Amino acid sequence: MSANEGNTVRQAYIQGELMLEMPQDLYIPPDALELVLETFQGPLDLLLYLIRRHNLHVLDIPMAELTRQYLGYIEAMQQNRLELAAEYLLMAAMLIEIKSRMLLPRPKLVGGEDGEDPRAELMRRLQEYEQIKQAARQLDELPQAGRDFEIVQVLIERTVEERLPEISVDELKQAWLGILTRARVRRHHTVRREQLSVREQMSHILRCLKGGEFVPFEALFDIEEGIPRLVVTFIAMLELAKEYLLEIQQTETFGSIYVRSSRAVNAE
Amino acid sequence: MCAAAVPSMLNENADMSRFKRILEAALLVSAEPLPLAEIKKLADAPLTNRQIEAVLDEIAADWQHKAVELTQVASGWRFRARPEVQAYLDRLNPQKPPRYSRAVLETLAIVAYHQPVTRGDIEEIRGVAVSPNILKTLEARSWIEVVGVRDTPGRPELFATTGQFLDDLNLRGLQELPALQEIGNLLEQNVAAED
Amino acid sequence: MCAAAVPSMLNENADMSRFKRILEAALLVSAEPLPLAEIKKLADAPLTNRQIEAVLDEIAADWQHKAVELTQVASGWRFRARPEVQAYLDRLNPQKPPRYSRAVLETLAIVAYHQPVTRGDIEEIRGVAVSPNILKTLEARSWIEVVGVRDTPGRPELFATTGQFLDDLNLRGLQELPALQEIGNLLEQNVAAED
Repeated sequence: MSANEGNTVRQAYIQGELMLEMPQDLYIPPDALELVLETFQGPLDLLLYLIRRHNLHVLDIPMAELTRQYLGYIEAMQQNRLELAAEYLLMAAMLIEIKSRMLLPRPKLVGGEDGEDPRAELMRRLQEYEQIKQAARQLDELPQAGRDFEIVQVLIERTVEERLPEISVDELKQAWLGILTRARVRRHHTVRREQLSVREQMSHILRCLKGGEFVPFEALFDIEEGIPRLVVTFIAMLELAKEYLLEIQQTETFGSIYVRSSRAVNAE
Repeated sequence: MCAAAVPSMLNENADMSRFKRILEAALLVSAEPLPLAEIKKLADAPLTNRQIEAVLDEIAADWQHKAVELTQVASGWRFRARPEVQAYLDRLNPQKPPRYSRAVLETLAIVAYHQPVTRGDIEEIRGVAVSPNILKTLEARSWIEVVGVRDTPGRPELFATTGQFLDDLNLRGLQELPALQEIGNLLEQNVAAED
Repeated sequence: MCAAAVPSMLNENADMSRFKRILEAALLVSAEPLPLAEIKKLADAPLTNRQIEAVLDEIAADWQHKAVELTQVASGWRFRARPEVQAYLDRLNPQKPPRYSRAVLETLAIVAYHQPVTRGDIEEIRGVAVSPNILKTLEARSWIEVVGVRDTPGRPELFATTGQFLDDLNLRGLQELPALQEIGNLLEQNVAAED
């Protein structure tokens, strides 16, 4: 539908034959229902059209006839889009009410002024609706991103880098403390700094033996590292043996000692 | 700025031209308009809003003879192609977003000009029921959103327009919407026309 | 160049500069690289590939001091930000760094302080089952690895921390981890306080 003029008079053709023109009053011939629903946004819209196009005085519509027509119409449309007919019927009812009130003398208000014109509320609504109709058209005329102009977006080749959580030593300490608090003296912790080195060396030795081959005992020691380190390595090896993590072999007295990880033993 | 800072003035100029270069790239690359608060993060030394705006003005001036321009919208600054070249750009991408129906546009207008409004308010003004699809269409476009509920029976949701709506229409704020027009008295106008 | 051609030359130059302006805008708004065939659609009069390439070269030259550059890729031409500005652009909308769950942290702490340990050891110390995902997370990070198996029924794998773990935590060795002694004291104080 064209957005610049909603109420262009449209004509309905059925099988090439002109069926009808747009309504001349608030009555919608059942044949024209589809067309009217498509063309008008509702009874206010139709009313505005009638006022603007046909110079129709809304109160000049023959109300009795209109009512009769609507009731028949509603009967016919019982199963079909009744809710839409209801909106038009409501409008007709409102017009009838206004007309009947216009026929009655208006009570004078205190101060001698006339009471409110019964048409005022309808007029206010029609004006408000017409204002919005115009605003909608103006909004549609504003340049819209993607429709009337394009937004610039230049590529940036971000090296896709998955953000990994960072942790600090302190967090690790807190985590450990948390475990200990929960374990609560399940056993007495007399772990010392030195033992940590032993544990580290245990891991180191296992890593060296990962190949599964026998490794000469001496190869696991690095003289350069100094005596404390050598001792730690030796203790680590004993600890590993105690935990059945490695196998130590010496085929003859004073012969070479070989070490391999016990995983290799069982893999055989 | 003060006398003591003079020796570093040269550096400052170099820094500013470097900042301008980076800001321009950021504006070209960014999918969303950049607000001043974001732009500040691009500077290695703290900058005032006025300093940043001066650089933005410089960039805008650099681009004034191009078919792309720097514009300020509700949520910040961004580059856009000038609407007058759209016909050419459409040759490359003939698929255009569809125009909205009158029902959608009128609903949008009511939300834009009368916000915050409930669905009932919209129905009252349009004189017809508002299909949920209409509101969904506008919500899916991120042009309207629920901003609360009215404290009346049923606690109906209140709709308002979004920053995205303003950005998409290249507006800095609701005050830049076309003004609502005064509608004359329909009855009198009508009577006058009849004469 | 020759006198006779001047009147149309002017037009031609104007046309080419207009084409260049539009092409630049098209390249800036296009989500995909523009191949020559597409670029041709932007011209009002037919252009040869050589003419278009000359204009593309001109545009590339115009941009050579900017932080965004025109590049040719397999499927056509496109603008892209120079890699050097990525660090700046990363300052915008920075993502919050994710955090490891307590289960992951505790598992890591146990491996670090008690290595080498089996999954059973970890479960015994933590008092709850250890999901395989936790160990996988830490292995994927290269912070722990299997260094062997314990020679007990089921031959469970033994986990230890890696050099990567020490590097990432900026430690020279495990002995630089907070001493357990200290923690033990702290714990005893806590326990004493609770009694």
